[in-house]
Amino acid sequence: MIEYLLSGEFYQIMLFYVYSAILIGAALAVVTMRNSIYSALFLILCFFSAAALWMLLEAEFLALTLVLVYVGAVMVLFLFVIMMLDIKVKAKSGMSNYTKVGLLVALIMAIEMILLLGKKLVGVLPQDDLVKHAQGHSNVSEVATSLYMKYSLPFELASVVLLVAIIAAVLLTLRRRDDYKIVNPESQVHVKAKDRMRVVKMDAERGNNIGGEE
Amino acid sequence: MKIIKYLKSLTLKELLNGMTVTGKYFFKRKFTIRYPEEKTPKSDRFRGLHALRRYENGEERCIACKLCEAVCPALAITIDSEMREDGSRRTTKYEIDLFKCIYCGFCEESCPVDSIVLTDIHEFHFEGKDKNVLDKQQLLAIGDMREKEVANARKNDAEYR
Amino acid sequence: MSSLSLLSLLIWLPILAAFGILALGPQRAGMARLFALASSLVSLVLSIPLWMNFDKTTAAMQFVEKFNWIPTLNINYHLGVDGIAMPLIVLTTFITVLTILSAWKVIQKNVHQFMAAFLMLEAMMIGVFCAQDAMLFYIFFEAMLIPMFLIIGVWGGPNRVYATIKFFIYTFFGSVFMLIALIYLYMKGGTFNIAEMAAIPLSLTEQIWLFFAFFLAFAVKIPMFPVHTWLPDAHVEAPTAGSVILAAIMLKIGGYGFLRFSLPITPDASSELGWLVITLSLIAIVYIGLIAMVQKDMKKLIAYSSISHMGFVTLGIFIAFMLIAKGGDTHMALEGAMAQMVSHGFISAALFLCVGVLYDRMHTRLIRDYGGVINTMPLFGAFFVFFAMSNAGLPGTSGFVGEFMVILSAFQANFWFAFLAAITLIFGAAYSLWMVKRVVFGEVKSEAVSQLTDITKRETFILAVLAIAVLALGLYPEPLIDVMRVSVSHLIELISISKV
Amino acid sequence: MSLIHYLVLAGVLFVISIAGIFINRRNVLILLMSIELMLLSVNINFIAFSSYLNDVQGQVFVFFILTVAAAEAAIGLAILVVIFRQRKSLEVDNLNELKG
Amino acid sequence: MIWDQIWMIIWTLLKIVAIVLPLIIVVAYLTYAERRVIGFMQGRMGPNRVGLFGFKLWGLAQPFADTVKLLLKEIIFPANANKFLFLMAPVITLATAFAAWAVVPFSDGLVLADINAGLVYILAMTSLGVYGVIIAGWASNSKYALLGALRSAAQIVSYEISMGFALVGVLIAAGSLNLTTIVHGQAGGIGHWFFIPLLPLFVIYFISGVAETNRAPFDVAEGESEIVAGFHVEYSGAAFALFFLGEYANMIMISSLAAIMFLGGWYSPFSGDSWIAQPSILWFFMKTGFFLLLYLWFRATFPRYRYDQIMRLGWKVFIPICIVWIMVVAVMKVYHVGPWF
Amino acid sequence: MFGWSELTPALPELIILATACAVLLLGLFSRSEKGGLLVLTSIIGVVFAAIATAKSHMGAHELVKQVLFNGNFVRDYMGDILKIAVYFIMLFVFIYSKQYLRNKNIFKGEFYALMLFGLLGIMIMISGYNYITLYIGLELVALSSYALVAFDRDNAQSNESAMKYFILGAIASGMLLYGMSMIYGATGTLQIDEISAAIGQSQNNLLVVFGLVFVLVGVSFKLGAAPFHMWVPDVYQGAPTATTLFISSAPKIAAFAFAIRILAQSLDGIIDQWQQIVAVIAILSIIIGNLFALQQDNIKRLFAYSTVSHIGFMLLGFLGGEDGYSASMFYIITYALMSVAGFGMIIVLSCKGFEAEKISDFKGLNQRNGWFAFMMLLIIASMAGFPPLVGFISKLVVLKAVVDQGYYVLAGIAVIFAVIGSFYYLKIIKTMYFDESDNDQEITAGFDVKSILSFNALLQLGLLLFIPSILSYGVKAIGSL
Repeated sequence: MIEYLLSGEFYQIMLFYVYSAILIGAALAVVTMRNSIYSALFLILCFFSAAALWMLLEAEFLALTLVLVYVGAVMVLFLFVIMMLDIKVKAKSGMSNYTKVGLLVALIMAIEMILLLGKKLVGVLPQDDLVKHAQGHSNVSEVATSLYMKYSLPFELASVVLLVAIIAAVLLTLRRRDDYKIVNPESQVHVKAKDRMRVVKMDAERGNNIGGEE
Repeated sequence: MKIIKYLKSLTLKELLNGMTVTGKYFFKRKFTIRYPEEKTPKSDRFRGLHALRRYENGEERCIACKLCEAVCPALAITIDSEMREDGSRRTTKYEIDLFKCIYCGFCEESCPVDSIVLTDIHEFHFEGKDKNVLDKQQLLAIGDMREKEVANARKNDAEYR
Repeated sequence: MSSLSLLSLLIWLPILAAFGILALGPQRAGMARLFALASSLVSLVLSIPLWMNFDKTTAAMQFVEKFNWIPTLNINYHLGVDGIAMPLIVLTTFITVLTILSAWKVIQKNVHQFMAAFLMLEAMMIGVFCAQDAMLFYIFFEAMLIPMFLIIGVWGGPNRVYATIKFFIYTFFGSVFMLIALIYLYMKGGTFNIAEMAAIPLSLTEQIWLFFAFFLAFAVKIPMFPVHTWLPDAHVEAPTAGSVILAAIMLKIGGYGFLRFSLPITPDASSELGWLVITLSLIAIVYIGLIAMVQKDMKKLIAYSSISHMGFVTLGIFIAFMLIAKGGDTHMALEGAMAQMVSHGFISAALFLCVGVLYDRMHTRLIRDYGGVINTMPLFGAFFVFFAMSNAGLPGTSGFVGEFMVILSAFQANFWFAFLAAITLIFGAAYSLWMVKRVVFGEVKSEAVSQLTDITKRETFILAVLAIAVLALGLYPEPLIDVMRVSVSHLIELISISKV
Repeated sequence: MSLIHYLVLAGVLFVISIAGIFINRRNVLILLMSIELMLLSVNINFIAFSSYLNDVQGQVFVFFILTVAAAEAAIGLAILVVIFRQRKSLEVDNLNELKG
Repeated sequence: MIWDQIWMIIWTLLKIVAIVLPLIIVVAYLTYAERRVIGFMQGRMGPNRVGLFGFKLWGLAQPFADTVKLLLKEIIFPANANKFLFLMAPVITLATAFAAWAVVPFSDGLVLADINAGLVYILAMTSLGVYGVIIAGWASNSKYALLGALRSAAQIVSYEISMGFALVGVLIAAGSLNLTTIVHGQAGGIGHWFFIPLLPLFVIYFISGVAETNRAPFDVAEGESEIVAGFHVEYSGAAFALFFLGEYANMIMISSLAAIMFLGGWYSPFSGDSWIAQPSILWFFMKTGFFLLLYLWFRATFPRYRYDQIMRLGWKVFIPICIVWIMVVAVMKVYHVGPWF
Repeated sequence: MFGWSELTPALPELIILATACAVLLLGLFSRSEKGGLLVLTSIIGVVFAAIATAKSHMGAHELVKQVLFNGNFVRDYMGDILKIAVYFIMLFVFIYSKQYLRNKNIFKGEFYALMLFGLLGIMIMISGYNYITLYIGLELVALSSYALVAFDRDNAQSNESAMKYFILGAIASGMLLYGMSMIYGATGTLQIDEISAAIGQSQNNLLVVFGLVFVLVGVSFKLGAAPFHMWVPDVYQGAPTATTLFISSAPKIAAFAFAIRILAQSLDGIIDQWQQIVAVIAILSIIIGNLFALQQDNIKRLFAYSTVSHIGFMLLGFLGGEDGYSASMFYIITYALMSVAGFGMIIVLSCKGFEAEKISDFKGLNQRNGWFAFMMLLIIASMAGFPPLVGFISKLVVLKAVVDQGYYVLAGIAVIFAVIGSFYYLKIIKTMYFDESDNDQEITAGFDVKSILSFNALLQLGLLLFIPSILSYGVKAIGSL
């Protein structure tokens, strides 16, 4: 018994359950929190526990990428937006009927999915044991080989997707302010005397005789 | 010559120049005076802690003319006066609030009898609440303590006044 | 023959002309009129060789053009005419010229569009008559709606929107069932060729369903009794030229459809359900005739009379089955129906034109506003009376020929049919003449009537041409009958063989 | 521990995210976060399959999903910022200009 | 069996302690060194008084005095601040700063966890550091703090990109994400170090590192003249000390990574068999120390950048140069240029 | 990795990518507000791409499909035909949208760049041969579209619709991916032909079916088929018309290709399962689209619901086996042409500061400009499926394919609702021709736009001449899958 409890397998199962519990708890918190900041922070927690789970699945590279990309960049963006937009947290207005129905449907859906996945599909699933890799096995190079060899085309396309995202984000949010008063130094430097001063030749005025009664 | 400009900034030339300068200073002699072991010489006009002087005969100089009180921009000086038995006018209270004082030296300038002076004492501290107000006795005591230096400084400075 | 592509020319020339006229723009109205007239004249001229070169001795399709259009669906661009279609095509080109002439001055708004719509309509109608592929037929059949829809809706009377939408909905609704029937037939036989469709073996139930589908489409078009209500509205609101085209040709398409589709494809169902159609026809003939009598609006009156006259057509067509069973002169029934169609084409066109002439001058169509028109418009009065007579079936006019033939064959089938149909001749005479009496004869009713001017040369020309046609057909219908005889025999052969 | 564990986990997460989208009426930001959760559950699925099938393609797909989702989040937030500038609110119920 | 497991855990814990403790001490002395070095460069002496047992010892005990002072001071919570997050923020900063050290090899084999994706791990961990800043700024419920947090977070995230790009160059050169392998790829004297073919990347990496740690001249995030002290304006006492610790740990991290990736880690610059050419942890320390010195040197030399200039530098200068040079590196890799590829 | 030779068939994609980048840069550096240069560049790029496509099409043996880039990309007959169609439509889109953007004073180079990126995505969706590639193509289109929808960023409607589009689109991607993950789990591969093979070999496809449901939900979300059509009307209405023009046309073709690749090519083994669901979706779309369209008074919204019903019709074709696929293909291409013309008309009728959005804005169009009324008539009639216009033929082809498979009831329902649907089209025609105009503003569109629009509308007739060849292309295309 104790042997089992101290074996690697048990250790893994424990880790799985712990991380899963955190993941699901945090996910629920994301959805239910009233303050967006907490939601965002819980989402970060979700990503962390998911990364840990991926580690258990021996997908280290992606686990780290998840942390790097999502936690390190995407969620920062989220927090940025939350902080910059002064979002007011509204008082709790109780659950509407809409919400209740939604929850009920969600619950039923969840149960159905668990039943389906847990019972029906057991026999269909491909394999029930995680493939153990040799010591020197490198998940990174495995992913990289596939990525750069087989999937070089989507890889290039992904860069286009990112480019589009950049263009779109800049296009939508960059604004020239109306009261922008900064002068362009280049034009200042290149200004010529004749651009600045206009010499006007005028006839001499003749008293108050405006309108000319001659 | 834009290209040269670009090259300069690409090779970080200016930054390296700056670093050379600071790097050189790293090894240069330090300017630091090792206070309290070493001290810088003070000017005769140094304006430090206040003092009230006496004549050689021990008579206090202050005649309670209240010019200093009037001139003090920080309202740091408070004077009360009364006639002494001998008929001369003297202060009963002469207080300087050091928290208010800005060490401008106007009091000294205005004093017709050279009573209030600013000494060169600058290392002082208080050790309690309300200790910031110097009363007449304290001021006179400082004057007594530093009479020699003060007189000396006044003498040295006299020809420049 | 096919190298000439006569039929294609007939269809595509007006369409091209229509686009040309549209492109002219609204400013050049005169050019649009001339162009339209020229184009319709060309069509008319082109239809002369069609008649001349027509081989009366064969029931086979002539002037055939065939081209595989939509291979996956086996839809062909397949044109051809036989004795049934050919007269109708000529009728179309003929009437179109007259309508365009009649609209010469009346239409002042968006002339180019009006003319273009007319030419398109002409093309579509010719297309309907010469399509030998069911889907092509359907396409022309439906496409016709849009120009007509616009003609009524844009240049029509005050209540035009209601009328035009009613018109559209009725016809469109009916034709959808035809589409379903066609697709069903295609599923069954793998072809859209009308002739081949006729050869598809079908059980009686299938036939009945199909029959109803076709019936809905064509009955609306003809129109038959319960679904006729769109017609008076449409006629009343349509501009004169529109009414003319509608009455003279579009109604014929329904009859043509019966002959082309219902009879050959579902012969058994047609004979089974013949009683229904005949009943409805008789109701139309009698009841609608009665309704016509109480109309106050001349156009409505003529519209109802059209319905009643078209009842003869359906009667003639479906009585054929009874005649086959009894061994009577089936030819006469069908030929009568055909003759009635052609003659009604002339007469109703003429009548609508006459009303149009009056309307242009008085801007009213109510019978009670008129009276004594003969005093101010003697020439017109003569024409009007003449056409009213022929509408009533005066012997010697074309109206007589068809009605007589149909009634005659009805006698062979069933006395009471004939009796009822014959009564209508009286009704017809009654309402036509009554109208003429009240409008043309009598005292000059009002100041306005006394100010009327007689018809212009253009109008005279139009009416004269029509009168000649009516007379010619009435006195010597043989060429017409001749042309269709073989085809009708072929049709009778087809329908007398049970498919079950 | 088997594949099923992971699939159920992903399934539950998926449901939570869907529920989050449809229950939430307050804040568009939470909708965006729910979408991220949804993609996370998909990713868990892919990686679990990938590991148990011993086939690296699933992980590659996850890599692409991460990339695309990051781009998506950027655009989503950009739109959100634009909306906030316009209405000074992010309430889902306020998105009601378009109806019919 | 059971004991093996337990022993493993204890051993790992010991290793962690063995890394963390010296690190803290180094941080402490880095603060001292900073003040001394900058003082020297400005013609001053720097702190030289606090000693032990009556000896001044050139002020060597100064860090301990500072520590004691900071730990004894009160932690003040601003009104309406979110207490939990307010306290979490410095912890996050410190934790991420220290966590990254798990994969740093000090010498051949002297590493806590020799994982394959080491470089990604480090990038991931350093990218997390920004959360401490953001949360601190937000939880303080102060405008200055929030502005400072936004500035510094934007700066960190931006420079992470050019830093990552610079590391891609190393990645191409070494063909591995494993730090030990990267160092192994540079064996054989100074000519084999990666900084030669990757010179622009090397420079960019280090400058980005400086920006990443919010150090001068990229320290607008705490620009005293504008936003007082940035995100940690409301912090005091131990919480402030943790931020301090984190910042310096990150500096050391950047420096040691620079040493590992561009300057051959623990390898000697000399080749041959003599004693001086032997790889040693001392080389590593010396190289790291050099970079740390550069940090201080920069601070002593350069005035603060303006915020938009910082962003311009990161996005419009560094990233394009990186991309171009990565292409060059790729070409060099394909044609096996020099001893490096 | 890939060889140089593989780049030739992908040359059109490369050209479009290069054009997009060029337009992006030109937009930054050209000061001209009119942007004629950008439009010209875009058009030139598309034309070159078309030439490249045609060339690689001619160069290869007709019905041979080339699987390239390690199975990520396929150049086949269907792809070539669809791409050519897309280029054609994009030309219209470019020209119309210029008019619109100028009218509204929001001309920016990014608009064209984003559209070109979207076009690239569309081409990838057409040519993707691997779930990953397909997904990336899909997202490329989607992301460009989100940005384009929000393009008029000071317009509250535009923003709102962008947000709705974004959220629902993202959910759809999520669903799609979840389904794909299940399919991946069941088959162990992401490549279309391999999935097909794996499904063929396996005994129990429960997992695949489970994934299929989600994939279908995702696909129908993207297509805008009921009951996942909620975004369509809002987005069509809220987006700038130039964007609506884009998202209602070319991406639909891509979505068709996407559906073909996934459903017909990779999941052909479980065709029975997906056909049932598709049937329900198709019929629902037809019903809902037509019924809701009846109540609309905003023409963009009306077109949106009509799109839903058209998509339903297109999906109906999926029930018809190979014939059905080619019928759907024909349907979607003709639909895209109609849709582009319809929105083009809205653009042409809009002028500075005024957008012809309401049906009532079309009042008396005939008096204002008879020619455009006629063109609109052609377009509307074609959408409604009145014979003889192309819209009718395409409906007919689909119906035939469906009936061939014995789905009489479905065909019947489709026909009935198509008829019901024709009334709202009729309403537009009625408004244009019979109602009195309440504004007599000149139509300010340029000659180029006007003539292109006329050409586009006349295509509804003109295409009739080419139906045999187009249909045979379709049959060949599907046959060579």
